Amino acid sequence: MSNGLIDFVLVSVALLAIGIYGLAVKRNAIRMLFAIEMIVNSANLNLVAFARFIPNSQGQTLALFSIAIAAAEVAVGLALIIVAYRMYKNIDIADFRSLKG
Amino acid sequence: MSTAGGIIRALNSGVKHLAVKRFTLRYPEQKLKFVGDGFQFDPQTGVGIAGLKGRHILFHDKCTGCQLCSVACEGIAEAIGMVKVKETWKHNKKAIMPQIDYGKCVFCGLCVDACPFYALYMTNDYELSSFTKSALIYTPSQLAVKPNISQDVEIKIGKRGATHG
Amino acid sequence: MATQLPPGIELEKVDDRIMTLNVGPQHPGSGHMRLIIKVDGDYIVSCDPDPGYVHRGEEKMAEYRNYIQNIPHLERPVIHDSCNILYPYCLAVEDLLGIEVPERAKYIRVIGSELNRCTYILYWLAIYGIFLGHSTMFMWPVGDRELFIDLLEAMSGARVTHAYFVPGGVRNDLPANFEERCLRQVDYFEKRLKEYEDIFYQNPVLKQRTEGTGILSRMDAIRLGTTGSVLRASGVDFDVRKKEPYDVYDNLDFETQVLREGDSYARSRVPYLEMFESCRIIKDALKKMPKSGSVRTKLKPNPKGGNDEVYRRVESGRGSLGYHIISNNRPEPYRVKISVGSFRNLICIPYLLKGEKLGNMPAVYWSLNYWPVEADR
Amino acid sequence: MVDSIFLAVSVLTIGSAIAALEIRSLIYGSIALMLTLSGIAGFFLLLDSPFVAMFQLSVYVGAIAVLILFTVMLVRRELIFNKIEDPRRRYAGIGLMIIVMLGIGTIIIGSGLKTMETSVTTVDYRKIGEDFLTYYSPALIVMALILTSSVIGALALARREDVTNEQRTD
Amino acid sequence: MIDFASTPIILTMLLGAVGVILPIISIIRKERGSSLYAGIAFGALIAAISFVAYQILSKHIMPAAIFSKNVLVDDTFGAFFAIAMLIVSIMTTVGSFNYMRGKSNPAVYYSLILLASIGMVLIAYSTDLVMLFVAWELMSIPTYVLAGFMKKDPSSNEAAIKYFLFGALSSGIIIYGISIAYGLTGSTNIGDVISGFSKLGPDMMPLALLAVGMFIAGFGFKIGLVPFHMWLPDTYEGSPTTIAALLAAGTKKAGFAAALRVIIMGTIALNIDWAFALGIIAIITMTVGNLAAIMQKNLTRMLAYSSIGHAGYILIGLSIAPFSQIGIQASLFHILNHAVMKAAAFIAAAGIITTLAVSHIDKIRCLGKRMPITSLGLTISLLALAGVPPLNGFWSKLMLFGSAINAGSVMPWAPYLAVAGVLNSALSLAYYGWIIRKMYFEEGESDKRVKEPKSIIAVMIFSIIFIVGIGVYPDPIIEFAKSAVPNLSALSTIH
Amino acid sequence: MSTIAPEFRLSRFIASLTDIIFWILLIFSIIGLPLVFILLFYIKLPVVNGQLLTPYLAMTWMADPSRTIPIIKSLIHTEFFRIIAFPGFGFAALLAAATIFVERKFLAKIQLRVGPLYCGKIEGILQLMADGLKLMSKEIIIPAKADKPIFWVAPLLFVGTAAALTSLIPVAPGWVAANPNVGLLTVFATIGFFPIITVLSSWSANSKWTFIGGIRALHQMISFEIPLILSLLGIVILTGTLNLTEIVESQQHYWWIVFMPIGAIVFFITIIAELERIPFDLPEAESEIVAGWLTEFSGMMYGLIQLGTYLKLYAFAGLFTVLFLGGWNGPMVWPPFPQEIITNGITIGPITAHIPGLPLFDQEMLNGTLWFVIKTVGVILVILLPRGVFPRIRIDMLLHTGWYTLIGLAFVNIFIALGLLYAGVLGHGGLMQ
Repeated sequence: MSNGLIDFVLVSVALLAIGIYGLAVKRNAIRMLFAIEMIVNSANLNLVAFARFIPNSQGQTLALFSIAIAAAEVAVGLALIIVAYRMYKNIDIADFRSLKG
Repeated sequence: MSTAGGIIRALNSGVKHLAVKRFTLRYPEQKLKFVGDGFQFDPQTGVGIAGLKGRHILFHDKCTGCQLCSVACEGIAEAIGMVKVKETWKHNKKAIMPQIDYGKCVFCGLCVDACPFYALYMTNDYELSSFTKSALIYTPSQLAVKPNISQDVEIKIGKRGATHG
Repeated sequence: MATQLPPGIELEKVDDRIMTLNVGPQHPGSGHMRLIIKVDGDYIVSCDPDPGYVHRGEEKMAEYRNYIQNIPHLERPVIHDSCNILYPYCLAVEDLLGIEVPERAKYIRVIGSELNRCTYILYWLAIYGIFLGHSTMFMWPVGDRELFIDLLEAMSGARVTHAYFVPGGVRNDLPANFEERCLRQVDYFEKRLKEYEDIFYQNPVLKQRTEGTGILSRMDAIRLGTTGSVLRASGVDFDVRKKEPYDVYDNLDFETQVLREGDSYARSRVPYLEMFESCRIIKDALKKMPKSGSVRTKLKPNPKGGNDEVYRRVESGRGSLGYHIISNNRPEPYRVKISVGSFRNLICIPYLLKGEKLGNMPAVYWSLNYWPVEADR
Repeated sequence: MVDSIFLAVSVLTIGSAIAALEIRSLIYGSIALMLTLSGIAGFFLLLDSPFVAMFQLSVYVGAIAVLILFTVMLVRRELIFNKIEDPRRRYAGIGLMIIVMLGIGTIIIGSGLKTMETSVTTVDYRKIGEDFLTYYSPALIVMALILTSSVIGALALARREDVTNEQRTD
Repeated sequence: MIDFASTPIILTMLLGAVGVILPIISIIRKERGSSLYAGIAFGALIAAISFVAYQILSKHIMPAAIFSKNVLVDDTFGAFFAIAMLIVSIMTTVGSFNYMRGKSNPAVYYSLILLASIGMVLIAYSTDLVMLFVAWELMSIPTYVLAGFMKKDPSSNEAAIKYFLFGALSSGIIIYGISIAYGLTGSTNIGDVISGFSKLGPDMMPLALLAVGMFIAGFGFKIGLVPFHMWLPDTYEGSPTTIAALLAAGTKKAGFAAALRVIIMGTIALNIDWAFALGIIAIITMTVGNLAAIMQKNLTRMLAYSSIGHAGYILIGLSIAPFSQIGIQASLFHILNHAVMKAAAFIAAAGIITTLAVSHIDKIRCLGKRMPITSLGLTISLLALAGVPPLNGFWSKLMLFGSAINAGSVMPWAPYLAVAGVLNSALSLAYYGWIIRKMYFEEGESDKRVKEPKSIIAVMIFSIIFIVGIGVYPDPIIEFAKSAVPNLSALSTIH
Repeated sequence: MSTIAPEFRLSRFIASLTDIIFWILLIFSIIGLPLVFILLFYIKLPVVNGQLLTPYLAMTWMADPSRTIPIIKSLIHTEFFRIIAFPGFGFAALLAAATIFVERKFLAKIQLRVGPLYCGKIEGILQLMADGLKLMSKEIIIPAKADKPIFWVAPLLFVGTAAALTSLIPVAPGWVAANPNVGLLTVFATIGFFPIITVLSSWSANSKWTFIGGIRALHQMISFEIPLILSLLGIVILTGTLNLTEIVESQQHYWWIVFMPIGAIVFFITIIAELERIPFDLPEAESEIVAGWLTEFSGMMYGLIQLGTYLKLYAFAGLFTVLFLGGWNGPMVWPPFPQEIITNGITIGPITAHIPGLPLFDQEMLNGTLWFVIKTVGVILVILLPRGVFPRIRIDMLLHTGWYTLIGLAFVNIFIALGLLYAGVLGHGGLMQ
């Protein structure tokens, strides 16, 4: 394999940065969820890359945990978004204005 | 457990029918046999004679041009029109005979009931398709032709199911 | 700018959960009609049947034709039950014109009517099978229907539109060795019918699917004015053949099939059980029939009815079917009113489908024994 | 060969990640997110970890993407076009992205990661299973509880109580 | 392999089994009422806390350990947090008796409280980053649902969505930090990570700092440190008030447990001067929280800002930790105290909201006559929060500020932390006193006594006894906190 | 005369033929021949075995088996051949085509019909080709407000995913297009793509019927994926591997269906549901929702979906064979290749042809393929049988079956597997080593 570890880590950093950009700019709840998924995935990519280069299996194990947890998180988040949609007929969190602060 | 039993019974019934003979009539090769030569009518007794209500046959030597068939059809399908024929008959002074439009005919056979002179019967011919609508109009001379048909298949009931054959 | 609505008209409240489905007229599960179904998820919120796509004005057309010419027209609404829809017409016209029917003709009419009832029920059952996704139950009844169609064709000369019953009897006598052939085929058919039990009526999947769906209680069935198999499946023992016997039905040996559940399964099973009774009637009638004799009373040409009105009804495949004919001294009837079972069962559709699952729609709809063309006339 | 595949996969991943956030239609955004996740799975394959790659595909594409699509389809069609956001916030976001990218990037490039050796031995997936059942077994139990809580929580949230299934009149 | 008879595993099994069984019971029995489920959950929590107490009293558990070869360690540090978290859970459960009556899905509600409390307990016990992360998520995911549990209420839903987005972001950042820490050291065990960190070369040091920074950011979201606090008031105000008690008193303290396990040890291993930065954050956090709290008109929102301020107080102890053993001890003591005080305050607010349906401060005039026991409990807890002498808040604040002054010998800037803390306490007394004045000294529309919910009364009585009791006789708890403090000086000898 | 069927005249037909031939000859001699000569002038013809490779020589070689068979043999062992032809797409498509024919005749037999009869003289064996031609020549209609890119791509993706699934099935020892180490997990990952494609295509058509059908398909696939995975865990526990080839090799003595009949039944029901076949064909319930998610597809797009469906059918039946019925294992019934042909060559009259490189396939491979095909076709027939026997079930019955009955049975199966393992019946020292 001719790619070094640093290539994968740089890709992961790029994904992390894109995720942070999305969280900072977007106000659509589903898009923000996308951005969070990207951050989690960049961490997973990091973990598996390190696990390949160290090498041991703990990184892969942690990546598996992280993937499963992300699934659980997304399920709860989407349920919240659906409830919000039923109430507001909208999923833009900038339009959620019942709490002032 | 009754559910599983029912499912097994249903599957068994399906599999059992793999051995039953096929019932399908393979139509263009096989043709069904009918009773008699077609629907006929006896005006004396007022009762018809059983048979298929297929394409008509017109006996030119008996038709008097009385238009009763056309009148009978008027309220039903308006398929029968009276046309001039070239041939001359003693009993048909006006020289008109029925011409039938099979694009309109519903094959009810009431024209046969109306004919008092045994001139109009129905035959076993039912394959009347054509490419054009005008070809479906049968002139008196076409109606006079006796159809040549071979129909020989019947339903046969055997041990392994009924078949056409 | 919102346009001003006329007073009294309100726009429907928009709820994005409710989806309106137009089942029909170009839908494989509708027949010649439209069901406007509103669904919430998989549940039907409301169902609005919209018949009338095949209205032909048969009743009006009958006012311009004499009593004989009406025969091919009046059998059109239900061409696969054409003997039964002509039967009350013939009875009514016989009453109007005062015609006596020969004994043998009465038996022949009963045989024809029962044979035709079987073809109708088989056709209905085939469609019920394919509505439930059971393709074998489409093919088998359609194949077995051929037996009866052949018998009817031998009797009357036509496979579907028989135009066989006329006021005063039937149009022609039975062909030679018809009895033997009929007995043979009916016996075979009874054997075939028993095969339906295993694959269809006792099939646990079908039972789970149709049992308990679209329950019509006994009181509701009476209150809504349903008739035929729908009524009998709800536990009401009503059959015109028993209650007001016409022709020779009071001589024949048969029973009325009644089930108490009132669900789709019972409604689909009552016609099936009735086919056994029909076979029984046919065999009994063939035995009791006079072997020879006249089959048609000769009429005057263009008979005129008196100043009179008559109502006669028979039990058709879809329930009681009646003709109300008024005449006023003319060869044509003054008014013909057909009262059909389909139209009376149609009222159940919105009642039964509300709150039902969308998957139950075909099962409930077609179990109501509804034929759109007959309902529209 | 590996380099070109790596390049292609990273272009796909990062491009579709940007598309997932920036494309106007939310459905296409979800599809782009699916591509991103599949690209990550491709990286895992490049890293000789097929087990994690397939797990990623089955969980993310088989479950999460379906959930997201389902949600996007449940919210109405008119709403899948999001509003154009405030340009100032947008520039601030781009600035933040560049800062994060350059900051962490310089740290990483300056660090000793690039001298990390490539090892030929790969980890068998059986080792992962062994890990799960020995060292991480309490975490596995807790994981089960997490999934349970998310399922019952999501069900309790998403179930509608104002619509009852017993709408029958009789 | 972990010993399956250790305290955390038994707690997990007990609470987890009950938490999973509750929804199943609700499916089978189809019971709509909530008291059955609340009773079961209460029993399970009481069993759990008595088990932990038995373990502590019979001295079956080892003193506070820094790391172990397993993912979980059964030590006094964990037990201390377990006691605190379970007390909060019990108070929430009892307080919800009345709150949940007539609401939908009671079984799910109590089951999620149980599951979340497992998560909070396990965070304190875990010595492995994977375990820590998984327990963190077990704490977070049920609370996302609980925050949005009132489905008909738009504010509850909005609170939950904000909480969810920031919580998911924080867990994403934490896992990124974990990935870097794992990449640098090749292990996920905290002990191995720390010793690995201490052996890093200078070229890897920025990456290790990045990892620690990500941990601080990730945990800081949950704790409510100032740059990461913006979701907190909204969430505490919008979510069901009993759940706000759980969030403020429970998950926040669990965040401190994780921070103590990870950040401090990690930063000690890195041997860097991070304390000053934490001190700055502490001052900003407490000032921002208290200043914002003054301006609030809503009771729960005010309590939310006050809890931000208290996060600042606790952070004082953390920032001076490497030089003063007593700092962490004080932090632990304040964590326990604040958990009870804040939970009591929030549950009192919940009682007011459920019975009178008001949360605006102007509407609670004359509450002292209308709901005497609730307002007494609220008053006591508010005074304790402000640090009025005979109550427990006084002792822990005293220890915190005292340790800060003490540390002045090593760090010259440390006494300023104490000064800021005292000033802030004085500031906070202003708005706490304002509420007390509204309740007792102003004329309201009516002074007719309303029936107070029994469950709220029970919680109030418990918290009054706890606050006053510890205020009068704080020694055993201080001793317990002392035994729960890990020996950090042993840690600094690693390298 | 009528314009619909113009009269056929032989003279006109022959005239038109000669016309075409004349023009072809003219164009070829004026343009084509000079081009060929110019090309031959510039191309350097290779010299093989001392002979100049003229086109004539190349054509004689093509008829010489001693030269062509080694080339064919080397082609057979390339990856390309494996993916395209033998264990991969071509083989699967052939079996799928045979399946369609068998299904129609089989169903017709149950229903006392005849089935396809006229096309191809013998019992309508070419009916499928006729249908394919019809579909290809039909117009592809796209709804006006459809989301066109997704609508176009969805059928292709469907076929592609189904083909990817078929490429994972080992057919004979060593004969598999792709043999990943985590084969079973790859199967799950691939199956996970189907719901997305379905729901996307149903959404993109912008029709209520497709949307309801797509949502139904989604429910069905998602809720049956769980018992599908759970029912196979027993095998994974007992074999300790995820590799499909190793799973087949572990069944040399006993098939897993002997030990885990419950798992086999659960897996069988789930594959019927995943394939959307009767009684689980709710997504295409024509009496309720027209044609479900296929409503708006027409022409060759519909054909592609059908192709994908039957490829999927083959893949699942093959999976069942591989996992539960021992794959290619079976007694050796294929006759060995006669040794004389290899050593002495074939004698046809006066000529003896020596053919190196024979046999093309070894005996084990042919025998394995034979057993695999027999078992797979058997499984396919059993999958087809319910179509003639059962009505369609309702969505709540389907979900109840999936979530309660099948998942419960799958857990029972897992416990049976664990029990077998701990009781020592299987594993070390047991029936199988």
